[in-house]
Amino acid sequence: MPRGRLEVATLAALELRGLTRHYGERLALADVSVDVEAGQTLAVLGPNGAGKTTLLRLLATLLRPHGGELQVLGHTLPAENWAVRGRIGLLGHEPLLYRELSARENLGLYGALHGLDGDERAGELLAAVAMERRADEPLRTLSRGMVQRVAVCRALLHDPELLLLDEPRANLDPAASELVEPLIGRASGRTRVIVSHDPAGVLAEADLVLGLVRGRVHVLAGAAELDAGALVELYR
Amino acid sequence: MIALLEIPLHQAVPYVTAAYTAFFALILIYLAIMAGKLSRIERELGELTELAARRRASGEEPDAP
Amino acid sequence: MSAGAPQNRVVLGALLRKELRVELRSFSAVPAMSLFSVTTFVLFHFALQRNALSDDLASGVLWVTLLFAAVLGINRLFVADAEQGGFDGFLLSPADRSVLLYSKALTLLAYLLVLELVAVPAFALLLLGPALWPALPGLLVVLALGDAGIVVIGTLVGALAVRTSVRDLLGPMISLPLLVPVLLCAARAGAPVLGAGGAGALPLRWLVTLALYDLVFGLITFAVFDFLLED
Amino acid sequence: MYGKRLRALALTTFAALTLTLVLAFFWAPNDANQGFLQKIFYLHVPLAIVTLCGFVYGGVAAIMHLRTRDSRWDMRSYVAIHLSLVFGVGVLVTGSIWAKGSWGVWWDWSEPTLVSFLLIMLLYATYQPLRFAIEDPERQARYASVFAITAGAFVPINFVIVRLSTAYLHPRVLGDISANLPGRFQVVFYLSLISIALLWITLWRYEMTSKHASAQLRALRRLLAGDEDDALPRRSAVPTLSVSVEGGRAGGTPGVGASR
Repeated sequence: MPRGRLEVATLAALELRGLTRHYGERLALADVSVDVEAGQTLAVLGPNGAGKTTLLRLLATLLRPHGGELQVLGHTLPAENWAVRGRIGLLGHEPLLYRELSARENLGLYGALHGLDGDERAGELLAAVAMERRADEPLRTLSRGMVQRVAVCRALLHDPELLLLDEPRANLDPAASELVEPLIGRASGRTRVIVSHDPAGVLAEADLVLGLVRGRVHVLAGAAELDAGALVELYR
Repeated sequence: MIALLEIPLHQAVPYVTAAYTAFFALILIYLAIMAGKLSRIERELGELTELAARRRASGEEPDAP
Repeated sequence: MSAGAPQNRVVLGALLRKELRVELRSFSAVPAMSLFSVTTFVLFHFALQRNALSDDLASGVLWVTLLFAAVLGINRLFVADAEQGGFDGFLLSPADRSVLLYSKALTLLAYLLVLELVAVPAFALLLLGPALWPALPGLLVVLALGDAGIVVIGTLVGALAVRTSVRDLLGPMISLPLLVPVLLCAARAGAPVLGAGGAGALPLRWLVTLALYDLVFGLITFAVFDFLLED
Repeated sequence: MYGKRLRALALTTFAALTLTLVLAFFWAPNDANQGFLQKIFYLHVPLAIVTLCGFVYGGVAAIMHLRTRDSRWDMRSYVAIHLSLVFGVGVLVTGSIWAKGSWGVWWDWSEPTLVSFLLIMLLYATYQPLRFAIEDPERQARYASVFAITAGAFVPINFVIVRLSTAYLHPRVLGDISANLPGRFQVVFYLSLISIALLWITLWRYEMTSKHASAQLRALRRLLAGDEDDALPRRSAVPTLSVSVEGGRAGGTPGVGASR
């Protein structure tokens, strides 16, 4: 695979070749190879400890690969981590927000970290998730669902091309899910990697499905070819 | 060098022997601990050879990890 | 699209504002350090059964108290980031890793300055025999160099210990031996300044040693700090 | 692979140690002031020097580990520090016996080697707890290396500063390793230094062999038992050596040293 740096925009947003990461002597992720085109959605399924979160953190440049090749948005990691860090949004179980700070202050901090000036972008996002009314109260006074909505704003603040979602709808009530859908749903047009435990739900919005068991690829197919039944077998 | 009281030979002997024996005792304790580790390795190797032999006997290919 | 790599100054400012807000809104490090130092002076009074100290005893008591109060600050320095995902949040951004080190070092320095604003007058009031005023200039020099040492060692050990299972024990256990030379030089340098017969001259030998110690460990901290962050 | 030259090394060490003992007790004259007690000098001071060098080597290996991310360097650093801690206990014990012999006190704050050694041991005593307190093996190795580098730099600096402070109080140059030792003393001293250094290196290789063997064993166990025993690995401060087991590597264990 010629180094894709000079080509104008390599089509594939994500290219994984034999990606490996161990946890001490055990293999957290072994030999995972996947290509995800720009704008596509990859669903990652599998039992606990299968390496789903490890994969997400590798893509988010938070972990270094121990083996294999990893290209994100045309840049080889971990050498070019700096190049992709401003273009990836991670939404995980932890909101990564300071409880003592308000939503606006948190977004202000992340705006500065990403080199964004002004906070109109933050204002728009807070309005989109109907949080502008309570944007100035410390997060510790807000409910878990509200904090998750602010976390969505944090993940989208720098308008990332690649979205990494770890069970995004975990603690969102239906109303909140509704609000958040245009931002992180299929309609957002962003390349997405969704880790989920709900095969039926995620099949609807995925183009490609990756089933992991104990760090190894057990299922890799287009969403159309699979039915929810086949995926449940992953969890046996 | 501050002049020190002339320490008669016989009085110094116990200290010198104490120092040298303490040192050798320390090394021996260390070696004993390492020997313990070695025997643990031996025991585990024994278990593994047993496992392999049982596996060979039952003719089943060790399942590919 | 992200506006390219953020300038360090802007990032540093944002991080420091966060530190200030988190510190002000939660009763965490600074008030505890100040109260702890005054209480320790009272303890020393009863332990030594002395009403007034001077020379090396005064300098020693002052610096031991400051050191232990500083250890409280070191323990709290990274807690908010470790518990609320601050590390991951920072690592996800293209910001330069050393800016986090600068912001945390400046924060610890601020903790120490506020601590000394309370502790030094309290010390003068409660335990110091000779008048504080003539000794102040000399003392400030020693305090500055001592604080630099505490900041350098404290920031590194704080980051090293925070993401471990026994952080409240490991922090002090690792930082105190490393801080002994700082204490030794600072106490020796401060002794003549707090002299009973009026403020004596600052012993250059101990100031130079302390300054070199700060410099060497400053370079080491700068060199190895990034390895504590990325996985 | 560490076991190869071990036997030869052990023999030379044994020879050097016995020679030193013989010369120290039967060839070197008694010291003018200390008399027979001075024989401890041949043990205590070389032991201190070798231990200090062991800690500094631990720091150097840690620098290599952070640069190359190769777990073997982490193992070398770990074994070096672990062994130097054991030798360090020897230094403190022989030092206090010597202090008792010459000044009648088990501990003497004016003896710089003893004082700086106590401080160094206090610092390095936290190395194992630090490693044990971090579960993720990869992060454990990295944090341990950061500690080893900082502590490795601390060792010589602390030695100088403590010597500066004790000499400042009341200079006592006993146990000074300056070269103004008369002829025979010097010969025995350097011979002792070499033999204790050889002892350190032999024990270091011996422990490296043992650690390497148990890593191979765990790799073999994983291969044989396959993934049945994927119980979470027991927590330990000992570094995990990523070891490749030849043959049958289909998706098997990681290559020697995590490949970049």
